[in-house]
Amino acid sequence: MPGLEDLYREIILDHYRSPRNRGELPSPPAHRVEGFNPLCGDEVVVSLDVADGQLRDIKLAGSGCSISQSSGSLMSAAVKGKPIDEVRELIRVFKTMMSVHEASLGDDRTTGAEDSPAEPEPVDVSKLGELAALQGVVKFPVRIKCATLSWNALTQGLDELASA
Amino acid sequence: MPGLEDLYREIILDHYRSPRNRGELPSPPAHRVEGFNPLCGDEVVVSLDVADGQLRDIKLAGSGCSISQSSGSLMSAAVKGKPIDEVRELIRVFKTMMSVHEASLGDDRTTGAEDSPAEPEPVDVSKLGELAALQGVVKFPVRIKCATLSWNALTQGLDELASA
Amino acid sequence: MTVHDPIDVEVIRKDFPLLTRTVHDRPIVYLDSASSSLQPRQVLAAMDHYYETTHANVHRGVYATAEGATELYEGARRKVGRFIGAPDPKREIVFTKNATEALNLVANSWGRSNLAKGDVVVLTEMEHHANLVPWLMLAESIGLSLRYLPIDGQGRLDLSDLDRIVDGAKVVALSAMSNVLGTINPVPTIAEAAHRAGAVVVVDGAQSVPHLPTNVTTLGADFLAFSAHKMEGPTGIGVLWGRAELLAAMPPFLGGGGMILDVSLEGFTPAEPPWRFEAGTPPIAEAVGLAAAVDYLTGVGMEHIVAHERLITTYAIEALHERLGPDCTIFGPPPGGDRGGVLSLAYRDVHAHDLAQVLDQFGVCVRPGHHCAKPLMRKLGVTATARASIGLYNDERDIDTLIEGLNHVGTVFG
Amino acid sequence: MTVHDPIDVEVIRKDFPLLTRTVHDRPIVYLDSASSSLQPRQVLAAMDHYYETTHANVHRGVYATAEGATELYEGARRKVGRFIGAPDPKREIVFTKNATEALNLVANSWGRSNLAKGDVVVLTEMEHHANLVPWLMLAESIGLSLRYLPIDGQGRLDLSDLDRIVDGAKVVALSAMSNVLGTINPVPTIAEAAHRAGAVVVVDGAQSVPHLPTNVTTLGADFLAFSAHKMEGPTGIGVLWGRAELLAAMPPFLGGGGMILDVSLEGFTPAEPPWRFEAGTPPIAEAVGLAAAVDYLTGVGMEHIVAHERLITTYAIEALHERLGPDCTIFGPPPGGDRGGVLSLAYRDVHAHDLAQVLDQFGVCVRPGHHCAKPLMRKLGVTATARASIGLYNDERDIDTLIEGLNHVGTVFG
Ligand SMILES: Cc1ncc(COP(=O)(O)O)c(C=O)c1O
Ligand SMILES: Cc1ncc(COP(=O)(O)O)c(C=O)c1O
Repeated sequence: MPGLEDLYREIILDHYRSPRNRGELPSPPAHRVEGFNPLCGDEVVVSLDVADGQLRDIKLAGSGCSISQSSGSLMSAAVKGKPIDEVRELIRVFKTMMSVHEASLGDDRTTGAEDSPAEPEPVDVSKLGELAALQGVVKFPVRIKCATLSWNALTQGLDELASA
Repeated sequence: MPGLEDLYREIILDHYRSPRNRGELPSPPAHRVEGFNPLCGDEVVVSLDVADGQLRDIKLAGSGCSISQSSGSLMSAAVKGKPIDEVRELIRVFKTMMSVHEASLGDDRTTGAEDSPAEPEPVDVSKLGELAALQGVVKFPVRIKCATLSWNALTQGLDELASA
Repeated sequence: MTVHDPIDVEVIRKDFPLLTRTVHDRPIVYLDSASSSLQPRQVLAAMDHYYETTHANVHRGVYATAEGATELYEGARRKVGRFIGAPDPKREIVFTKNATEALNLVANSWGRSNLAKGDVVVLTEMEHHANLVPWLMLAESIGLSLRYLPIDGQGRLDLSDLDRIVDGAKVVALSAMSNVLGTINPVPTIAEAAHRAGAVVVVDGAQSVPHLPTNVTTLGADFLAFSAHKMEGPTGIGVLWGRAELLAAMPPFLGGGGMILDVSLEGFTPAEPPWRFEAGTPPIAEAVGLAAAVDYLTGVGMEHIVAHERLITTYAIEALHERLGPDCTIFGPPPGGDRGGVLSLAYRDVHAHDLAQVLDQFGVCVRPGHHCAKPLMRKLGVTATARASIGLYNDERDIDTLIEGLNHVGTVFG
Repeated sequence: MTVHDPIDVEVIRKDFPLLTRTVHDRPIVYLDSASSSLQPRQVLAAMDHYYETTHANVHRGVYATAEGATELYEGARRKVGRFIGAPDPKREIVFTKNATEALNLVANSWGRSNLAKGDVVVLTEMEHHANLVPWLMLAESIGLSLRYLPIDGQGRLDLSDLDRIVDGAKVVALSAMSNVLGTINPVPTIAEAAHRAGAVVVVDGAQSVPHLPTNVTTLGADFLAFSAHKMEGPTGIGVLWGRAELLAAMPPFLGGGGMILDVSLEGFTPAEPPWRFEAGTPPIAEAVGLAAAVDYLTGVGMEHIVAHERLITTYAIEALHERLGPDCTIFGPPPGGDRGGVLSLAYRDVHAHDLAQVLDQFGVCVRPGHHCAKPLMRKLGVTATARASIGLYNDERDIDTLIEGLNHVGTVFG
């Protein structure tokens, strides 16, 4: 039975209390994406300033729980200033850590052997830096949606920019 | 547990095999009413020739089970040539015998004391003549709808004529 | 003054198997009955007994079990009808899959045949999405004008402008009790004004029917919707009560078996209500379970349930205030006659999701979120609350554990 | 040639509590699985266990039982999806209240957003009202042109004119197996022609999914509807499978909680499929029961079920012919690969209702009536048949008792 300390690590509480890159960028020129978690009412607004294959600036607004807020803050710190493909790779690694099953909420691991999907590929947590603190969220399946909220908005924003 | 002999009395089987007043009257001038039993597909067409407060002629067409056919045949024999108020009274007595709960299919008697409605008034079966043979149907609640099919069509026809 | 509790909670709790389970090594404290109540073993036994002895499809069989199943199903209809004081239980109770379908049925069947572009529908600012989205969908489709009865600072409906707001309305649709604020709305007063204005009154009773004695006539309702799973019954069944004349004039909603009089390749004739509105195989075992739930509630006594829940609600509000002071906010009215047992809480600035997470470690089940009332959340200026809601099986100790958990939130989020 | 029965019926029967009951002092002979199957104790136990340990509303709770309930509910979705070979079980399975609601959902949501006045919808002459009335209602509302694939003298679809009939059609909607004739329709062939013509293929699998291994891809279906209560599962839940792209482009059907992304007083944004189509509290315990039923059927093996039921069906058809001769008519195809275990019977000129009544005295459950297929009845020139239908728990002795009862009909109606 996972305890609260797995979820509420110190880094997470710190980013929750003092979120980095808080706010919105003027849009245009920045690109603006909104994300909702219909299950709990959390909302996030991600503003992206992308140029020359680089995520030059990112800001987050909105409101939500400690997990969605700190995940957004940790994300912004990790991706700001990075080339887009590095950002994409980070997203991939992060979402793999979050076990990719978040869309179904109840995920396969818990419903018996014959329900199990192929094992997810192992994640090289070292690539994630401070983001690794969010690993404990996986033990609380309902909270995975909180942790991935801003990441999904970021992905959507990058996709929209790529196809624009 | 009621046995088949309660249901399939000799008079009933006789009226089933040789239905009285079979057919349709030309309409107009006769009044024509259709009845369906949506539960089993039984259909009845009742033709009424009413004049001077009297049911001068009645014919029945359609198809159905032994109970709906014999009940229709017995009804036609009982009402043909009668004054309308006598017909109405006969309908009332017959429907009382059929326990008036047929619309709900499952009727209250069988679902426990606290479910019981007020006792239905006792029926003077002697008024019913041959129709009393249909009394056994009450023990087979599902078949009550069969027994009342043509009676409901007759009632509807009289109502339509009264309000025309 | 000590108030006598007419319910012996220890006895009641023995009927609810789920209350014997532990969570994180603590006894479960179930404070989420507004989402879904627990089921007493009597309800489960009734459904098992049905499946084990009497299961068959209804309405079309002459053999013994089919007849038995039909009797149980139609008997459930009458029992539910009597429970809410329906004038004609046999014809006025439609079984649906949940309260939501019941409200969609009204909006679609009654709505599409009685409303036209520009017609006014009055709702309230505290509606559950179930009594909001169907009207928004209808508005989008045929062009209605929606008006809202506002709420005041204590979470009550502000009726100062009632007559003007309902003036010219064709429908007034409102919840009898808020699933967020616990407010018990003055439905009879509003229904009277609505009827004076010529409107039809649709009451969302999802929260009120399980917790208050209900009589559709004194309520002044034309339609009433509720769900079995919030009143100690099973999932998978809801109820629409409608006045017989209204139902009789309504076109079918879903089409299929059981709701027709005749069908050809060119068209069909619908059956009479209530069957007209029950297409396909109905929730038979669920109706049996709902009837058993009604027996259970009636056995305990709805008056006793009200009194007990009011006692616990008052205890909760007072204890939260006394022991947590300004750290804890409770939305909705203060204890009193119009205060039901739904407590939407905020604790400092900790998000509802985090509150519920910490409380879970104490075995306490509260629900975080917008409770399917996003417009109300916006009005309250929050995105979510943590909602503790009270059922007939809750007692003071449950509230004490809730407060113990909330105190621990302070420790975690310091 | 003796054919090996892969199922040990004596063992299977022990799982079905209802089969131990007697009717009129005779052991029950349940031959009405096409109306509704019986439920094995494993299904009842799964639902009881759910209610006793894990019940909570889904999707909005973080506490342990709410998370557990959500996992069970979403797990059931995936299990059902895999059972019918859905490419993307998680997103393509919508839980409804029954097969009927599933078909109404397609006609309303997909239909209203993709069809316009004059568009052609192809059905068959053997459809159940559930796959007929929703299209008739839609036709009445927006003005469709309905065409029907005819049946031949043996109760098979006559495909000689298939290409012409589906030409220009937007929808081809048909039953995979007839609930009256037992005909297993060549859905893949028809779907191919339909797709060539650009039509969407809606398959009513209410009779086929319980009795035949199902794969939506080899079937060529775009939508597939079925009900739990006909496949050893509980009442109160049905399934719509739809191709992910189609579901994604469809507007919501019912509005309420759980199907939205956002709601304001002015409008709303719907959630993704499948949740978009599940308004209100879903049939949670019923999904758990359905998952247990799928486990049960998979445990026995769908291939074994087909083989067993074919054996009993063939025995029944041959024995009825041999022992009753021309007194007994069986509608539908002769034994063979496209012959399912639904036997619509006529005995001399005795009405189906009377047949069923006499059979009831022998403990035999058969269903008299039009079986919600009135147009087919007219085509067959009857108003009703007595339908005996076979499930995995039936054996030769059940058929022998059926014949014993039919012989007695001769005595009564002599
Ligand atoms: C072929 C067919 N389609 C649809 C249905 C409707 O199923 P339900 O009544 O469970 O909605 C049935 C069963 O009655 C059926 O046999
Ligand atoms: C006030 C209110 N209305 C309607 C509903 C919808 O009930 P259901 O989800 O059972 O359809 C609920 C419960 O969620 C509610 O609280």
